[in-house]
Amino acid sequence: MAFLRVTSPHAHSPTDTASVMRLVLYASIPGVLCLSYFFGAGIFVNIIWACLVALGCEALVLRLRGRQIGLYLKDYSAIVTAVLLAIAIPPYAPWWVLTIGVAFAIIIGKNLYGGLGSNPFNPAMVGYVVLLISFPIQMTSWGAPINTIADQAAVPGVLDALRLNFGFMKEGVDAFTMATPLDVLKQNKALEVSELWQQKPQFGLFAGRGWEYANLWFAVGGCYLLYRRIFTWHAPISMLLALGFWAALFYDGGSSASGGSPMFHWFSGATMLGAFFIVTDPVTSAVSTRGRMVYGALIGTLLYIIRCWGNYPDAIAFSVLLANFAAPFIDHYTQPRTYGHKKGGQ
Amino acid sequence: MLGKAIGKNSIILGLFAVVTTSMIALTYLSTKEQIIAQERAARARALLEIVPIERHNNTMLDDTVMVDSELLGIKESAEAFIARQDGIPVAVIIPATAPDGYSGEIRLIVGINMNGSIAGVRVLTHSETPGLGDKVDLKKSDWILGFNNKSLTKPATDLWSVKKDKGYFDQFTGATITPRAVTKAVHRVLLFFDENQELLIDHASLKQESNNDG
Amino acid sequence: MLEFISQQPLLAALIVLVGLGLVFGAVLGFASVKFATEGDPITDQINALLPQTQCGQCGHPGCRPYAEAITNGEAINRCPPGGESTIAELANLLDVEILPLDAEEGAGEKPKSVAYIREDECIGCTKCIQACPMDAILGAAKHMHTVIVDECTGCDLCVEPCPVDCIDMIALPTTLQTWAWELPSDKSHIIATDVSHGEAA
Amino acid sequence: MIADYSLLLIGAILVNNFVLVQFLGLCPFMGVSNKLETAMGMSAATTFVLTLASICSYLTYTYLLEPLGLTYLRTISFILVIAVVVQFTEMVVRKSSPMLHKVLGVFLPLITTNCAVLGVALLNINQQHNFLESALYGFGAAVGFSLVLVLFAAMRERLSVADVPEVFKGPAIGMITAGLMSLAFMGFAGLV
Amino acid sequence: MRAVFNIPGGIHPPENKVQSTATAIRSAGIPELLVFPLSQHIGAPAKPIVEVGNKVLKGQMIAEANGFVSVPVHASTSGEVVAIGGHVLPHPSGMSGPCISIKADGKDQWIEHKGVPDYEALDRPALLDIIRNAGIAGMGGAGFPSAVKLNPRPDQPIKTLIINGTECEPYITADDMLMRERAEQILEGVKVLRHILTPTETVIGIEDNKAEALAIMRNAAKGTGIEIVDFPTKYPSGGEKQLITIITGKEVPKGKLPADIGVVVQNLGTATAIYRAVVHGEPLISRITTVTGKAVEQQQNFETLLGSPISHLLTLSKWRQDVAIRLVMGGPMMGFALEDVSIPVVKTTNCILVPNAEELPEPAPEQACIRCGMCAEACPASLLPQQLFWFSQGKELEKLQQHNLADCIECGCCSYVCPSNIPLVQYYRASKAAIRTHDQDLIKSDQSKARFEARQERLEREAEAKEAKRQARAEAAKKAKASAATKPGETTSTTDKDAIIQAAIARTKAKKSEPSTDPVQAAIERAQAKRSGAPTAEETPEAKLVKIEGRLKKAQEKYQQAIEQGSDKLDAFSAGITKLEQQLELAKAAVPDTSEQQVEASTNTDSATDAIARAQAQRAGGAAKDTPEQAITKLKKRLGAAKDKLATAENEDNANIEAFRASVSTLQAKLQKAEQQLTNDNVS
Amino acid sequence: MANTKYKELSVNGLWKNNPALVQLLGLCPLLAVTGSVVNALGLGLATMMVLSCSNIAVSLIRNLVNDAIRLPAFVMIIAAFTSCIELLMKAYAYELYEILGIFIPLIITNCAILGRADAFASKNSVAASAVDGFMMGMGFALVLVVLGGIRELIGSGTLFDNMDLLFGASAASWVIGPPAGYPGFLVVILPPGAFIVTGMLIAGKNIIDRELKSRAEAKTDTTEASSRRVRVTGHIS
Ligand SMILES: Cc1cc2nc3c(=O)[nH]c(=O)nc-3n(C[C@H](O)[C@H](O)[C@H](O)COP(=O)(O)O)c2cc1C
Ligand SMILES: Cc1cc2nc3c(=O)[nH]c(=O)nc-3n(C[C@H](O)[C@H](O)[C@H](O)COP(=O)(O)O)c2cc1C
Ligand SMILES: Cc1cc2nc3c(=O)[nH]c(=O)nc-3n(C[C@H](O)[C@H](O)[C@H](O)COP(=O)(O)O)c2cc1C
Ligand SMILES: Cc1cc2nc3c(=O)[nH]c(=O)nc-3n(C[C@H](O)[C@H](O)[C@H](O)CO)c2cc1C
Ligand code: SF4
Ligand code: SF4
Ligand code: SF4
Ligand code: SF4
Ligand code: FES
Repeated sequence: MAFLRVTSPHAHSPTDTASVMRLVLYASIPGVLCLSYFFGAGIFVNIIWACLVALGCEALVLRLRGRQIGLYLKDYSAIVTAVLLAIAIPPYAPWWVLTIGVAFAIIIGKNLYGGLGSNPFNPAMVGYVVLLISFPIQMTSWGAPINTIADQAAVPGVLDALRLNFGFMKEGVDAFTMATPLDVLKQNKALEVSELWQQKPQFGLFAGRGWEYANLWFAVGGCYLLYRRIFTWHAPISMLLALGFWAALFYDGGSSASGGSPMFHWFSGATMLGAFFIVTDPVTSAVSTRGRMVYGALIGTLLYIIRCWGNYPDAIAFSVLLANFAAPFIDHYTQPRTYGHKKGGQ
Repeated sequence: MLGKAIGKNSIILGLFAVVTTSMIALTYLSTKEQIIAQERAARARALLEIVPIERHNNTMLDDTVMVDSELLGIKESAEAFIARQDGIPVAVIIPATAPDGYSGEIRLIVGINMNGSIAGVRVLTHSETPGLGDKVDLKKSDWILGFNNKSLTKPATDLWSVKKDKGYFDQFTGATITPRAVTKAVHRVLLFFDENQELLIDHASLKQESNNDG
Repeated sequence: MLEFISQQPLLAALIVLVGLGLVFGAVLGFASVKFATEGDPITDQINALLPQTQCGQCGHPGCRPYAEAITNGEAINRCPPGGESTIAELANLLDVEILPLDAEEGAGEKPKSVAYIREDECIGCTKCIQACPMDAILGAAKHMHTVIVDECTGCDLCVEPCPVDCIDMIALPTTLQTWAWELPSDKSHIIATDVSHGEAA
Repeated sequence: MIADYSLLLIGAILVNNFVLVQFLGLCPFMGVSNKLETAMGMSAATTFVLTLASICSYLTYTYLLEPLGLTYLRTISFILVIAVVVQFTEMVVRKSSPMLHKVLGVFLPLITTNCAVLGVALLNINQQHNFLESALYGFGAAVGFSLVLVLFAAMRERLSVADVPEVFKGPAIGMITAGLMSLAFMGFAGLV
Repeated sequence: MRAVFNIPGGIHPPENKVQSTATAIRSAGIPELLVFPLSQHIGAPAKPIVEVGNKVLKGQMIAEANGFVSVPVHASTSGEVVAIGGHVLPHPSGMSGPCISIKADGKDQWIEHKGVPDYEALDRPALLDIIRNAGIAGMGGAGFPSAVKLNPRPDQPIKTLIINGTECEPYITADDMLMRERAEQILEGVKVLRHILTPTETVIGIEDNKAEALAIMRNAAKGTGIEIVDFPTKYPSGGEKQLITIITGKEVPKGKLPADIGVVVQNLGTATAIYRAVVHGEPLISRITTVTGKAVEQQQNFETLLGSPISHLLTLSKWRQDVAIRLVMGGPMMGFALEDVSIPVVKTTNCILVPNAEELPEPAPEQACIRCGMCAEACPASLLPQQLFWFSQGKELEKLQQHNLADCIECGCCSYVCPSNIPLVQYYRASKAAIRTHDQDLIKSDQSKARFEARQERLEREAEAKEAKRQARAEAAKKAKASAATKPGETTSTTDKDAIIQAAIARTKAKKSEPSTDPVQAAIERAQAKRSGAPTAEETPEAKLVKIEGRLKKAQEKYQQAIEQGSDKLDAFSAGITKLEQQLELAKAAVPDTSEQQVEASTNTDSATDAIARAQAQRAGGAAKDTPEQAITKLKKRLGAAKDKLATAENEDNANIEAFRASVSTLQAKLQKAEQQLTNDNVS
Repeated sequence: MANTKYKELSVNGLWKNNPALVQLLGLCPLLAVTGSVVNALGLGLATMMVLSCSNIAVSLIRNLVNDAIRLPAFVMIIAAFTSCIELLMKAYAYELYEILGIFIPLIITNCAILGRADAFASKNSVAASAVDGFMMGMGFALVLVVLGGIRELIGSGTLFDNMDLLFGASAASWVIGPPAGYPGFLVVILPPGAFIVTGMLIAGKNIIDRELKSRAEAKTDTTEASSRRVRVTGHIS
């Protein structure tokens, strides 16, 4: 009779890493559907292709390191990375762009550090920034949302998307790309905000056309994750608050030099995706709740600074990477007060 | 003890100083001429690209005139260079700045033939996005050569903009702002030349004469 | 004067640099006397990290000499009794990379042990007493000797000199007091080894 | 005026960060970043030396070399100035604070050979800074250096327990991390 | 209603308590053989005061407290002592330790005992004596001697007495049932405690998932001034520190005890035991133990005699050995796994959990930590378990200390929630041990350094002295020429050496607080004690006897010698001899009853034991373990080595030649003897 | 004897103790100027030259200086050589000089040099120092060129572009590539790429080392390690 000899505790909660990752994937579905409504089916093609590449890369690295491949692929983390990266890049970016991005993310961003849990930088964002810097053309060619340009009958369907992404349609994307709302606002030097709203097709109800709904749905997905206690509110909320704070501070009522309203910032670009899916990446953020608040606020602040005064219209990726970089340092100074210890000291 | 340590050390260091300095100074003296020549050559190179040596026989670097105008977008007055063939001006090279690049200013020089057509445009410095806006640099693409031989009337004034704004000039894929800025700046230089042609040439000739005198 | 000097490039250069040299030499000479120090606190710190087994396996006669050697640039991975943890601490102190233990053949990390003298065989030659760096062996000439367990560092220096080979090194066994859970080891799938062409690193 | 100076500072600290963008001071950046505490000591020392050296070399250049037409001697005189400043600091520190010397120990001499110090002196001349600007630029550069050094050290402490593949352990992964950091710093482009 | 405070963290695992509360507490009866570990509490193990073969009565003390922080052990039924020796202990290590085994005679005959119903007449020391002599150690957790806890220093006035009826761990219902069925006893016990501590308030804290017990207790406590407080169910609100925070809002400062903030916490089982001890004079010989888990058919609580093997309980509750996947003493969160069903129930055994594979399956493979922070959310001590984990993995002890590993109460919340199935608590336990060893190593290395340096100094001094002496001798020799010499310098040198040894002994003595002042002896004893921790592992009494005799002889010789030399250390030697004689007596006494022990001693052999045993056997001169052949080969080998050494020594004209010669001849003699013996053996 | 020593020095400089990959010195130029082969080669050659010359000089005067002024004295020597190189480059390779910018004067501080001067030349004979300096410089330059090559190739798809800056107009045609339609991989040319590729290079060296080691082990199964144990307690009499 052999009894197990293991340390306590003997009981274990039913949640496991794979289920956490799966939940994250589920929660992204509403946002993805919304994006596909506005921008067409390219996003699906991208997501599938990205997942394939991610799994391939992960398997390759694991093989090289002599690890059990199955065990690691099953944790779904590579898929989460791939999906988030695929969502972040323009729906009709060529396949090789996505391939390079995902490979960079999975191999250099993640596995060179020892794989899941060890990477200091958010792999998806590493992939995104590498692409943005290396292939700015492909990475800034966002299609126009549905019903914005007059001569555009419909957004591309799956077949169109396949043709566009895999390069069988020459120069196809260029035809219907258009600057994103954040870009428009950034480049604007003359018009007041209200005029922008009237004159530019990019603007919708309270933020960018299409983008506002996508953000909304990502926020809904995020709240579901919050409800399922996949992460705590600290990082995302403090990020949104910081962003809102700076936006309100510099809004100046909507002049031509205005940086845009808090509403506009919250529902433009990748704000909500960032707040609930990227800022919350547990691996690369600060660890304590206090630390996560500082971390979130740092991201919100950097986001606003770069959006307004930097070269990049949206800056989720950069702000997240910068905050990743600061995370260990934040951790060093935000250790929670242990039971029985005095405040602020050891 | 203290005195001795200070004394010995400073003497040794001084000795080193003598030897090393002589070495450098001698090198300097022997390369001085060459260096000056090289520096001038380097400055002249950009000018020569616009107005090649076959078209003129003066030293443009020494044949300058100060210009200053809103139209050029420059903050302080700067030198314009004049190319002459046997004392007769053939072209002027005017500095300008496009203030509205994607990320900050773009500094240019624009060469204009005496007939008002463009001899050439070059971007001196810019901080546009690599891969996007930086194609205005000749090193990255020869888009900038598209200005050659254009003039105020060719194309017509309302076509002096990029295609996206229903103009004549190409933009880059995914980047409209940079080419738009450059195009506008070049156009303004043409306007400037148009307005100040007399002044420029006169001035230049005057200077030329005084040069000849001196 | 200034005019004149700037007219003579070589002379100017010489004067300036020699001048600078003189001034700086003087300053440093002053400092070297004024701020002279002796002793090196770091050696003490290194010594404090060494296990003080005094076994000489590092190639130095005792721990302190090795500490001095480290201060002078010797590698930090020469002390088998200290093992990995000592190397890690030294690396931490000196801010250098952690190195794998560099031991002679078969002299890797050993379990802690103490010397044990089989007293009936002991002929009282006192050789071991002289060998023991810890004064951990008691006994008088021509009488049996014995080891004070608490003082013995397990350096095994006493084993070899014994003419009748009556000294054993005995590993310290685990007791209820010293027993502890080990770090989970069943992690072959996680830590494993980075294989490279069939050769574990 | 104030705005100009703060832009100069922001530029030196973030946008044109000495380490990650301009590639200056990399040896101590890689060498003294294994431990947060040490990195902090190094930061302090470098900030001090960098600012001081920036000022001293500006003075040497403006009041000695330029009037005498000896600008070609700037490299050697700057390095001399720096070497002396560092050596002097080292002696003082060794005497007055053995603990600090223990922390900085081998690295104080390395500051002499830290490109950032000579680099800042040369860049001051290249960019024609005045006295105040030189001092500020030196200080800003040092703060930028310290910032990334300290953050990097904190990160390396974390990396030291990560399951990094054997061949990448140590400097290799450090370099790659620095690369990703530099990637992140590209986000600051255009701020000034 | 009293306001309760919230604690950070905590978890809500499935409770699984109803299964075992359906039936009333049942007596487990008397098993055939009972085993009493000498250490069922925190502190020094008790000292046996019975011998094998002794008849004992129920409630009779069989081992006495050994020091202040220690409690005695009592027989829980009448019977005969059949063994005093190693037995598998209820300890996570699964190691053996000293136990007294009693074969029950079935009569269950009480020893005479008398309680003090009017305990209020007694003062604190008297009551504490009763409690201590009743062998009471905390029954809720670690088993800390209650008499010690109930004796706060005068500067620790107790404001709040908290009785811990939380029972926050899943499955366990021992306290719950105790409250339902014996509320009166509990309250009486609390009153005793209150009398001892004179707190301003007395609170019984109970989780709100025990409605029935709460009602009963509330009812019973009416008018006693004892407050019954309920609070939301959450693991681990029963932890001492957590409970204190819940009830008082205060935290026990780091490194301090609850008494320092005027609080004492006792488990309500402990309170009951105290009641029985004080009022009825019954020592602690039984407790309530829950037997539960899906692998037993009847999940219920037993009133169990301490010392009953758990197999006894398991049989009573019809366990299904084939489906039992593990055997846990304690709850699923804090309990430890056992491998042997002969392990006895002890004072702290509140539960035996026998789950099947579906209930508490084998731990899933450990995955990488994703720093999700769930563990930090669950940690009641507000630690950062994930950081502790990473540092444990990297063996960064300093960092671990910085992150307050020491404040981890090992509650297991973090491991419970970890989605990556990391056995975090095991990492912490290992790291805590590593820190402990490291600290000890540091102390030892400091000592070693001091000794080494002292030795170096001494050598220097000696060298100087030698030099001086050499000169003196030269001088003396000169003089000797002139006048007739009486004593050569040799004598001086011997005394000199003696002095050194004496000094060393003195030093050692000063360091050791043990009563056995003979360092040599102490050293040997300690060496032997280190074997597997069991006193039975000591050498056989016979061997000891022989050895002591030998030692005595030597000491006597020494004494003789000393007398001859007129040494001034006669006193020391004679004292040594007296002691040895005493030991000899003792050892002789021990010789007769060794048979069983020897059997047990050999159960736990490892290489160390082997080595020691071999050495001892040889020393004892008798029953050599080696066969004569082996012995001869060995001797030959050794002889060879010795000869080699001699040869080199001769070649090098070494000063050691004499010693080597001596050793060679000893070995040769031995060899001859051995060979002779062999032939003898072969002949016979 | 002397031969093996020089061989060892070479192996050290080029591989075992490579200043860039192992000692991690001289990182600034290593990362800053390796966007293309020509830049790398230019600076590599300059560094090599300064390194050899200064090593010789330092070793010549090694007995002259005491500790207090050792550092400034050595620095001065190196600075002198650097200044000369700087002036020469300005005179004869002006464009390259402009591109390399402050990294030419920075050769002085290029820690590699100082590290060597301090560690080696101040204790060794002139010949040995010369070889050492040359080999270290060579090792450094090699890494520079390899890194430059990799970055140029991946980043812009060319190799040996602009060689005319260094070798005169005829070298302009040495360029290989870029393949038509190659989009470039900008990140590799930008600062992040410099770090990452260097990291890969270091890892690559580690892999090769490991391979070499395992091969060497396979060959000489067990060489008796001579005991280095030392008797702590001195001679036993
Ligand atoms: C990160 C980033 C950098 C950009 N850099 C430039 C640039 O340097 N020059 C430029 O003209 N457009 C640049 N753009 C693109 C413009 O913002 C804008 O999208 C584009 O000029 C609009 O062109 P379109 O109207 O042809 O779509 C950049 C966009 C992004 C997101
Ligand atoms: C090593 C140790 C020493 C202790 N010393 C004392 C003490 O001196 N006085 C006291 O009242 N309690 C003392 N305690 C008891 C603790 O305060 C606590 O009540 C006891 O450990 C109960 O632990 P538990 O929560 O794990 O059951 C000590 C506990 C331990 C583990
Ligand atoms: C995590 C944890 C949970 C505990 N749960 C309980 C509990 O539910 N009931 C209890 O009486 N003691 C529990 N204890 C033990 C108490 O901390 C404390 O030691 C005990 O109540 C002291 O009383 P005692 O000395 O009478 O045993 C727990 C300890 C820990 C560390
Ligand atoms: C809430 C949540 C958010 C995540 N966000 C990201 C992300 O932004 N980028 C990413 O690469 N992986 C993300 N992951 C997946 C995983 O944590 C990531 O691949 C690790 O960084 C790899 O070590 C996320 C996972 C969770 C549970
Ligand atoms: S090997 Fe270690 S323990 Fe032995 S002498 Fe050297 S430093 Fe001391
Ligand atoms: S007794 Fe032997 S093993 Fe122990 S310290 Fe002394 S010489 Fe070393
Ligand atoms: S719960 Fe587990 S996976 Fe999550 S942070 Fe804690 S240890 Fe890591
Ligand atoms: S076991 Fe320790 S670290 Fe884990 S939750 Fe409990 S107290 Fe916190
Ligand atoms: S080369 Fe070492 S600091 Fe720059």
